[in-house]
Amino acid sequence: MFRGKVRRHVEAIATGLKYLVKPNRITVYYPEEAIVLSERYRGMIHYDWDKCISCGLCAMICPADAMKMYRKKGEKKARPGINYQRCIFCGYCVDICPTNALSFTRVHDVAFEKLDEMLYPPEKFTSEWRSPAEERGARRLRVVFDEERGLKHVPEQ
Amino acid sequence: MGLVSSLVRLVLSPQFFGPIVFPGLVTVLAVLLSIIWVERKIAARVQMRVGPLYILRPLGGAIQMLADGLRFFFQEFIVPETVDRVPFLLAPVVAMSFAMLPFAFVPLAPNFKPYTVPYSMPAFLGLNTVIPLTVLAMAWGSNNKFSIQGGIREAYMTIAYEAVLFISAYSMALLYHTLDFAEMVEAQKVPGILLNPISALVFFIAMIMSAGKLPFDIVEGEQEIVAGPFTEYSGIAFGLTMGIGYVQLYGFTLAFTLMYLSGWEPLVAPLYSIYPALGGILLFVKAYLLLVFIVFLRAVYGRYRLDQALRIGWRTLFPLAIVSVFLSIALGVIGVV
Amino acid sequence: MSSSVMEARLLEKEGDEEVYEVFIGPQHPASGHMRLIVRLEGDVIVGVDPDIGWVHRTMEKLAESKEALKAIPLLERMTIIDSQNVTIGYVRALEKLLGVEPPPRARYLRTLLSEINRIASHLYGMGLAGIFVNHSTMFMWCFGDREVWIQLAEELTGARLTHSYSVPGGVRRDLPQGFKEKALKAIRYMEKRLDEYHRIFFDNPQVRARYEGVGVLKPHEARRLGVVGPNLRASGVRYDARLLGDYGVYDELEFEIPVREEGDAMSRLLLRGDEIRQSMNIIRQVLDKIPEGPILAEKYLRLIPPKLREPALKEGRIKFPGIFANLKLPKGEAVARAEMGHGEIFYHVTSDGSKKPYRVRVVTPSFRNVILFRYLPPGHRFMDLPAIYGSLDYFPPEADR
Amino acid sequence: MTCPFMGLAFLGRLEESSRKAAQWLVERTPVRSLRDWAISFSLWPVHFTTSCCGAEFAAVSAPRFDMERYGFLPFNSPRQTNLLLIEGTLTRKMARAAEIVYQQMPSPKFVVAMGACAIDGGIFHNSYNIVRPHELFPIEYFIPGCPPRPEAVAQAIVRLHEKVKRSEYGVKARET
Amino acid sequence: MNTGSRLERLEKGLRDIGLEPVKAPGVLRVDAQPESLVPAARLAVEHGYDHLASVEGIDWPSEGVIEVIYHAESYDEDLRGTLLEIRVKVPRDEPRLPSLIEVWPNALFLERETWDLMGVVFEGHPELRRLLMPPDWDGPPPLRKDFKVKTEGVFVNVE
Repeated sequence: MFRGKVRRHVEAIATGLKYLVKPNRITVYYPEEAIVLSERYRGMIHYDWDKCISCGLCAMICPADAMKMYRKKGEKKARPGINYQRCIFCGYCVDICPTNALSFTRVHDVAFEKLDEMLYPPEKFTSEWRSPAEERGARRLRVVFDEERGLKHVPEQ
Repeated sequence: MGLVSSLVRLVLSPQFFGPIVFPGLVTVLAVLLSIIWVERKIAARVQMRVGPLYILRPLGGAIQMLADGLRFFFQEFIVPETVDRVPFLLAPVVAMSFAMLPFAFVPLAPNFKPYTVPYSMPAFLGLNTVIPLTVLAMAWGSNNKFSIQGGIREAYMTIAYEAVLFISAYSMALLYHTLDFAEMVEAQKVPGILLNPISALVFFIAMIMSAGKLPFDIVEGEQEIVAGPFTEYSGIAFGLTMGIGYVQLYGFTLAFTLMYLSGWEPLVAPLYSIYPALGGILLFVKAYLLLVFIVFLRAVYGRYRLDQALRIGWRTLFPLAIVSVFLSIALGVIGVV
Repeated sequence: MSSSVMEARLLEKEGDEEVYEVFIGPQHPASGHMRLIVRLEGDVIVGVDPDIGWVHRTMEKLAESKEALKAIPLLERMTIIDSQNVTIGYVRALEKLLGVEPPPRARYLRTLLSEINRIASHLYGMGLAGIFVNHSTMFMWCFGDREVWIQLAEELTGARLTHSYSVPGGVRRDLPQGFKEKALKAIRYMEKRLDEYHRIFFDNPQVRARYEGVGVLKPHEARRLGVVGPNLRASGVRYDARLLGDYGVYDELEFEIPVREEGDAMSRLLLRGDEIRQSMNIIRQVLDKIPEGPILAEKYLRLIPPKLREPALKEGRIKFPGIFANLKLPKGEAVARAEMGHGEIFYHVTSDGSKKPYRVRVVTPSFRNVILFRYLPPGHRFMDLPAIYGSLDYFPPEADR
Repeated sequence: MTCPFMGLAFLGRLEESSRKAAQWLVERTPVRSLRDWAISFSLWPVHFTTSCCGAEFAAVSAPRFDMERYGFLPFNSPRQTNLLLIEGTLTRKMARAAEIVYQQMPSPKFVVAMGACAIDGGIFHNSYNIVRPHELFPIEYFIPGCPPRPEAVAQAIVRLHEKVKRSEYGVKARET
Repeated sequence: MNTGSRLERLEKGLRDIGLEPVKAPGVLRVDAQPESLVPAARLAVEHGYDHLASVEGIDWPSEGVIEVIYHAESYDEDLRGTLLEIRVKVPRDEPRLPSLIEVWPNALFLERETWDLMGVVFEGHPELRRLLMPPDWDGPPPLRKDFKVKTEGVFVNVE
């Protein structure tokens, strides 16, 4: 009993020391480094003005009422605009879009300073997204699964 | 000219140099700043991450604690209306002062001790016993349920570890036939830890308990009582309370080194010839490594329950401490020392 | 046990002058999003009143106000750390109402994600159990290793936590390229890590001292209190909603339901480790056995215009048919139970024949386990409260909905 | 802890006049930039989980994203912290607690709203039990997403860190 | 005791106290009256349904009733595939039911929640306090159908 306890104390300390000597760090040095998100990542949404047929399905299926059809006075066609104050990135709008006018970008690391910056009416909705970290010149890292270390982050070629 | 030289002499005199420069105030601050960073870095390393880094990238964020300390210093200091102001404000300062005082009794080399008293070991330990009282004052002054709980825990813990700490230290005094640190070091032909390992183990655990470090950080038990007696403190006062444990621990590691790891022996003669206090560097290195090991334990252990810690104190350590006394007497009879 | 004895432990005595009340939460290092009103006599707990509802986001009401499909992402927010398992019950209830059955491949994929989520959820619980006794290494290790499974789920579904993966009739994404190798690597890594967990945490005498023999729940008490999940199975009751064979492909796979007899906090923790091993076993089998075929029921698949369907299927995803925006639920009701990481979740969906469900009743595992906060701590020391809380793996947003 | 004369400084701050003097001193450029440098590397969020985004908040301090690199250390009590992260939905009941926590924090203090729910309610925008945090607190950054990726939280913290370092904070707090 | 027999005996017992159990896939459904609720529940406990999975209220304003549905569950191998569903209708303007906490202890929080969100009073329940709603909530019980949440349209008009 007593010896078992001592052995377990020693084992616990030895395990700690093992990791102290040979650490298994998986930290990504964000914002110096940024992970390249997986192919199908559901990030900020991009809107293709020309493909849109104004069917309104995206606004109808949006669970958070973030997507709205903006109807301009005098214009017949309403176009979708998104409100990132509410968007929950479920991707239903993209999956239901019958013309693939909506698509995911692989950018999700954004923060805003003002509330109205987060409103994206149709015109602004078409703008391209770039990751702020990459704009600052972050190294892009690919995630690799590894038996020894769990996750490894290797620079993208 | 005369003024400058007398100033230099004053600074280099043991009475000033010991408490103020090394191992006292200045070194304490340096240790305080570095050890918390070391603790966070070690924990981070074991825990698959990096820890503080960007503040000083080339040194791995070594001045992290400077930022935290300055932030505490400049942050608003809130004195809640419900507190008892005098103990609330005074206790951290008193605690820090008493945590600093024991360094006046730490010798650095054979003939370099700030205060030449034959009882430096009991004086050192005795000064440390004031700190639990100040913690009680903080808890009482804070007038907060969590603080009072923490204060009661501190009181319980104190009676559990203090007797053990003293008895195990006195067993070494019995072994060396002296109560003075310097003479103890001289008496150690073999490091004390080999002569009386039981006493060393007991003292080691009791000093972790005393400083409230894991696995015995019961007084600050954040998962139950937020920050214990320090819950209501903000700004610089919290910075002080956070530092007390580390200062105390640093003092204890010095004492441990003197009693069990043969202090400054083997003495580095060339350094000693330049300036006697430099001989203490080896002492400091040993103590610091011990300190690093203790803060490393944070990465391995959680926290014991209060009653378990008390049981360890009374049922395991106390008999062991008594055994260590007899062991010392036996060794004395055989005539090892 | 007669229920009056149980009541005596569940209900508090009033008007006792000796007790000392401590409020733990909502801002407290060990509270999460709830408050425990702890009544102490000296250092001994005489009563705990769990004050929940701090995260009550009115999901049942909002689910009534939305079209049926929109409630999937809504209900997912109850337990974002276990989002596939929390929605699968609702999707099953919808499928029963609509009369669709998912094709075999979709059922396999659902099972796959369910188990990945279960592992992540258990790691979350184990990590919190670590930090509740101030064992920060366990917390960090569990959260670090959880990233492996989150990454897997992300590559499968496209989101870290909120997958919204199952839809009535199937799933939204097919297996990506090279998924099997990645999953197998993750499994092998995790198996090694579980041993390390044992060395530094589960077998650590300090942790044993804190968790062993604390908060013992006897089997008959667990039954009468309706406790679910690992907390139930650690008390020796072999019950798991996966055994019902209502969803997924669990009846086609070989796996065990781990059961432990002690019923204390330590066995609740160890049981999660056992379940992680079983989940990895299930993932292995799923990846071996998964059949080829469509991932959405034929009924909906043919509603997608072929021009859209083919390229999307080639990419390994489906497009929603337009009908999904206005899915009409036939009149009736359906009950579904599913096993989450925290325990069994219960759905009862009533429809009056409109597009919106008339009533969605959901009883979550955490809500059923909240009764244990009343029942287990009395008689323990105050410092045992975090240990008991940590071992229950209680997730407040799930209980409060 | 860092200044040997701290006893003086902190006794002085008790009195109104010395408080003003200290205020004046702290607002001088070298002192102020030193202070802001220290604060920017010592953003300690209070341990206050308002909702399920707490799961991703934990991931921010967990090994993979480890924001402790910036000195970001979740801490126990509001008295010792200076950053309040609203992690997701704020219900009516929780909003009252959040206000108390905010009041108990010593200034300078910052608020970051994390997740769609903490901005405009997200998917719960029409619920009867939620509060929009920007009506209660001066919020420095909003992080969209449900839940936001840990990188997004890290992005907000890094930007807040840089903002504090440039001494550009507190504008919002003064406005409201 | 072999499979089914316990369930059949429960059915028979329910018939004996004048109730009509109906079998549906995975559910044994019983429509009860407020008076026969407690006997039915006691019978269920005797036959192995020893805890509740859910207490639910459904508001039917058109009929002027609130339907309270109890789902009892068992962990035993022979019963776990079937839930026992007891449905009781109470008038909407004065919904009162006896509390089942004596029979099923885990009704403690389930009934309290139903009182909180649906306004059904369970007589004999020791603590009908607010559980999920804020303590100062003074509106109607939110899950009733006359409590409306606002919904938004799909279109926005802009200049």
